[in-house]
Amino acid sequence: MAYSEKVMDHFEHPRNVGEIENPSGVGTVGNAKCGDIMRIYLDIDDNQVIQDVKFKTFGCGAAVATSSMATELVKGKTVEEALGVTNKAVMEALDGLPPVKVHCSLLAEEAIHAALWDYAEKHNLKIEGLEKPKSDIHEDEEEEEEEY
Amino acid sequence: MAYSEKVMDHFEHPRNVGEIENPSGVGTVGNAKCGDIMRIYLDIDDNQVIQDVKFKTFGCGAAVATSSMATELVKGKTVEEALGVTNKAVMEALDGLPPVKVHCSLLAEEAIHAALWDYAEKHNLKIEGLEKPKSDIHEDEEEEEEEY
Amino acid sequence: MGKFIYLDNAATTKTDPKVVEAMLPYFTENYGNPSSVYSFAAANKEVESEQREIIAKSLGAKTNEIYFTAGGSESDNWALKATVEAYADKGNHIITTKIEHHAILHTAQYLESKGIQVTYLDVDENGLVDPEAVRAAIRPETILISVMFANNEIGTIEPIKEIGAIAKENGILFHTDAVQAYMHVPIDVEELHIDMLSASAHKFNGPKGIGFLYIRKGVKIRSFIHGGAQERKRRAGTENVPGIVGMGTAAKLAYATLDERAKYESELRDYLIDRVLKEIPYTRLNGDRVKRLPNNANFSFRFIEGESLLIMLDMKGICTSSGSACTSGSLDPSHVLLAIGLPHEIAHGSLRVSLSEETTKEDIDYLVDELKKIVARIREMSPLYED
Amino acid sequence: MGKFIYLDNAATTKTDPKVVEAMLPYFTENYGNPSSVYSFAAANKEVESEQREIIAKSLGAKTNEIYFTAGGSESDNWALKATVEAYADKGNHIITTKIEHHAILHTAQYLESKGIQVTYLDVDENGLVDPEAVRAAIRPETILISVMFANNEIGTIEPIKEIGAIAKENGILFHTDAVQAYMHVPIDVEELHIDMLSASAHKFNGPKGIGFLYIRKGVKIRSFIHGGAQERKRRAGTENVPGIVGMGTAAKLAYATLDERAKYESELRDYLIDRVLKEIPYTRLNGDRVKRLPNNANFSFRFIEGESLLIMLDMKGICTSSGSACTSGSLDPSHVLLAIGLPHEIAHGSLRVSLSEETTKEDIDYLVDELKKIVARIREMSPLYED
Ligand SMILES: Cc1ncc(COP(=O)(O)O)c(C=O)c1O
Ligand SMILES: Cc1ncc(COP(=O)(O)O)c(C=O)c1O
Ligand code: FES
Ligand code: FES
Repeated sequence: MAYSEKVMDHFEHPRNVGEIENPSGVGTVGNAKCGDIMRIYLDIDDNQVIQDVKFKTFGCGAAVATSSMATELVKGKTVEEALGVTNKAVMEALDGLPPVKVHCSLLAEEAIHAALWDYAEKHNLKIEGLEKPKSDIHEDEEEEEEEY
Repeated sequence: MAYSEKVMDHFEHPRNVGEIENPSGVGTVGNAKCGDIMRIYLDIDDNQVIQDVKFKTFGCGAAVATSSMATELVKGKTVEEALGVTNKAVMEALDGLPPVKVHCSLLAEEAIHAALWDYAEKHNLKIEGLEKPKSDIHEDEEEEEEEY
Repeated sequence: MGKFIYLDNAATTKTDPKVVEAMLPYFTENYGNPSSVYSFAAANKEVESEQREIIAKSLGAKTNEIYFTAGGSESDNWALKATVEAYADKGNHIITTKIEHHAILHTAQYLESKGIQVTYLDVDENGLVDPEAVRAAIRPETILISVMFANNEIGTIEPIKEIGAIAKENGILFHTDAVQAYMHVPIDVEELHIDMLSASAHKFNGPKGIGFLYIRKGVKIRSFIHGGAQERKRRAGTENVPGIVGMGTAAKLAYATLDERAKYESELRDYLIDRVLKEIPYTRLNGDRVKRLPNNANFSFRFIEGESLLIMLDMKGICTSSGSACTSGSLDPSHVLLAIGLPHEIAHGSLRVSLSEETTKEDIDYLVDELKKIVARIREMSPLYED
Repeated sequence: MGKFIYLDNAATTKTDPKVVEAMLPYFTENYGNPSSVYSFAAANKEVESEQREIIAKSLGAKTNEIYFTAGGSESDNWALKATVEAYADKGNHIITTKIEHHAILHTAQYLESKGIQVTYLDVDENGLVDPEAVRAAIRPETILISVMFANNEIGTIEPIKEIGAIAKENGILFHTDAVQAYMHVPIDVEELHIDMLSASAHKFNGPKGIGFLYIRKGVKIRSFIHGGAQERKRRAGTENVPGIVGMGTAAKLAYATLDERAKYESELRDYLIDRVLKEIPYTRLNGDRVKRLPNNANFSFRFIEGESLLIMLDMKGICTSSGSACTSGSLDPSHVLLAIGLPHEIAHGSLRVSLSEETTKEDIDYLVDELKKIVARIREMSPLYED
């Protein structure tokens, strides 16, 4: 596992672990392939600014680090801005992930989307560009050499 | 090649190399498998005692050593006794040969038989137990594992 | 670098410095090709057969029944692929189990793609194969039974003797992948009716890249690697003399200490198991409690994902491994843990600890103390865990 | 022990002490299994890919086109057996030559027994394959052409570029056994249109038991050794890290000196050839005078049997080998010498001298002086020689 220093740092000292009581939105997603699960809690104020965010993750080192980084990236952002925090952005902020671990960062993106969806539903809002989250993420593997 | 010391000694200092002019008998045999050739010259007196013996060999180390040892073994013996110098006896006298080299010792036995046959023919003798030599020796290989 | 405790001896072992010392002359001094005529190299042929003899003796086998390979995977591939061809006129069915190493499983799957019928036997919750299930799976066209000696993940030792007897009774070849067992438990190929056996040197303090296949005399088997006349024409390739000397030396050293080592390691293993099961809640031991490798312990911690656990242990200087293959390209949980009936998310949180004779009680105490803290911390982070 | 002159570098080479030094830490210090999660072992994964890079660069290939194997024989077996399966729907015909190493020839014969059609091309009296003969042998169902880069007995270097171009033109895979050529002559897989290439570390001062197969990206090929996910799932087995480091280090050292070494060795080789042909009667040089490996000379002495010659040279402290396989189990004369048209008894009396960069002019002089005496002595003993 060639994890970057940033990944290791976020893994060792994950930011924003925990729960929020009475959150504005909460999202839980799982990856069907590896069986890992991530849950994100959002506290959003009336100006649609994310005031607080927490996460819980049952997953590999990359899953923990991406959760941690994702929460940092969305904190203080507006809902609209938070939608722009893609898995690519998270990975870049972590100085990259090994190829087999790219799917883990999707978990973070999807968990945030799911929490935002939950927030939108609860508050009867329509957020431009946000789709109903799937509960399970499926992703195409890296292109592989044909095998025999 | 795990040749015994005796083999190496006879190889390094082969006894009785050479030819005999006007020999009582001469025999040449070859091994069809490895292509090696051995020639033995005998000088036999009127009492059927082998007075002198010489050899020439185109062959491997074992072929040279067995030729050399075989000539030593038959020298001074009667024709009848010489018939008893089998390839087994030659090998024993050499402290054995590696399994793949057993066939080389047959060359020596057959060359002596061929020379004795030549002697018998020239002198119109019938030697008990001596058969007409084949010019080429074929021998079954060591038993081998079945291969696939 | 602080603490360093290596507890992944099932993955590979440290090459014994005595083994390296024995190998060294064969790199730069006696480097000759053993097939050569001159005495400089021919001596290596004898060195080689000395190693073969050491290994043969350790198994109750004959010297000419030991064939050197490049490791356990090659031995396994050879045993399966080549017998299937050699016995094609007898039948096209082989029997193996669901918990074999991938070197057997993927080979069997490959053979299936070539039209071979394969029965993958179930195991019980401790990973044990039932000999009667082996018997029941036999068909007239069965040509080979391959059951591993001991499992590499959960350490369960299979009833090899019983299976061997059934194979023999039915005139069917019996192969065992003994990569984890050889030099960790005593093995006698006669007593256990084993026809073929795979082993790999780096699992018993020998070097990597060398192993052997024991092939009982009389077993028909084609070459797997065709070419030169090495290994009695059954395995081509310039002999890896330093590797062979390394494996022989390792076998000699390991054989001499086998009983003593097994006793020491199994006591330490039991101490570890007892502490973990007592001190960490929601934990189970995987594999049979008694019929298990002396140096193997395997736990599942609920609500825990394996890789995180490994990395945190690594940060504390402890090397272990997980049943989860998450990290090695595939993301599926271990086929072995699934075969013993663990649900996916529990199979994910498993930890294999494999000891060596160098492991101390202090090491185990340090491991358990750290493990307690780490497990608590990860559970804290887990959305599955509601305390 | 008196004189010792090693002139059998085509059989195997001395492992460079620098290579051994580079390997040593990976036995007893960094012994971790590269597939493991913890940092202790994961570092080995990087070391491995550094070696892969060194080798890729030396061939003009990409890093992920280099697959480690246990040596030249495995590489050859893999290349042939696996492509034949992967391309079965395209055809069942392969083209090779009569002078290949047994690792190719016996594999091809094995494939014939499985229903594959094999064309074994003739060579001319210097051992050269005619590219036009390759072209003529191509059929619609041809899936693979395998022609060795340089012959291991007579040293002839084949017209690889021309053959590669023909293969490419016809959309047929091209494999070359470069075990004797790699690191002795420059090779660029792009320029020469090579799709697969076999090499073995112990032929260029690396350790025994490790080699590689270059596989161009896009070539379909199944695993030869099935099992774990190593080598991008194409070659299972715990990686032989010391071996890989040894091969990489040897490649790095050899690549840096390639041109200089080739120049030095070929000058010495030419000096040897000139002296032998001039000073020993009834002698011929086997193999092409110009298109030949820098370190190879191969002679036939009429009326002389090979083994006797080798043993006598051995007694003088000189290690060489013979074209005759008399000693390695088979008694047939070399298939290569027969293929270039030598009659049996002449093929029997051949001598291969293969130099290294450590060989000196004094060594060559000593060899020739002794050779003259020995050849005379054996001829004296030969019933075929009438002076
Ligand atoms: C041309 C050629 N191919 C293949 C091989 C086989 O290589 P190895 O013995 O390393 O398996 C050799 C050397 O023995 C060779 O010279
Ligand atoms: C049970 C078992 N079989 C086969 C193998 C493969 O051995 P190697 O990696 O030495 O090829 C291993 C170890 O990796 C193993 O544990
Ligand atoms: S989240 Fe499943 S492997 Fe990383
Ligand atoms: S006589 Fe032919 S190999 Fe010995």
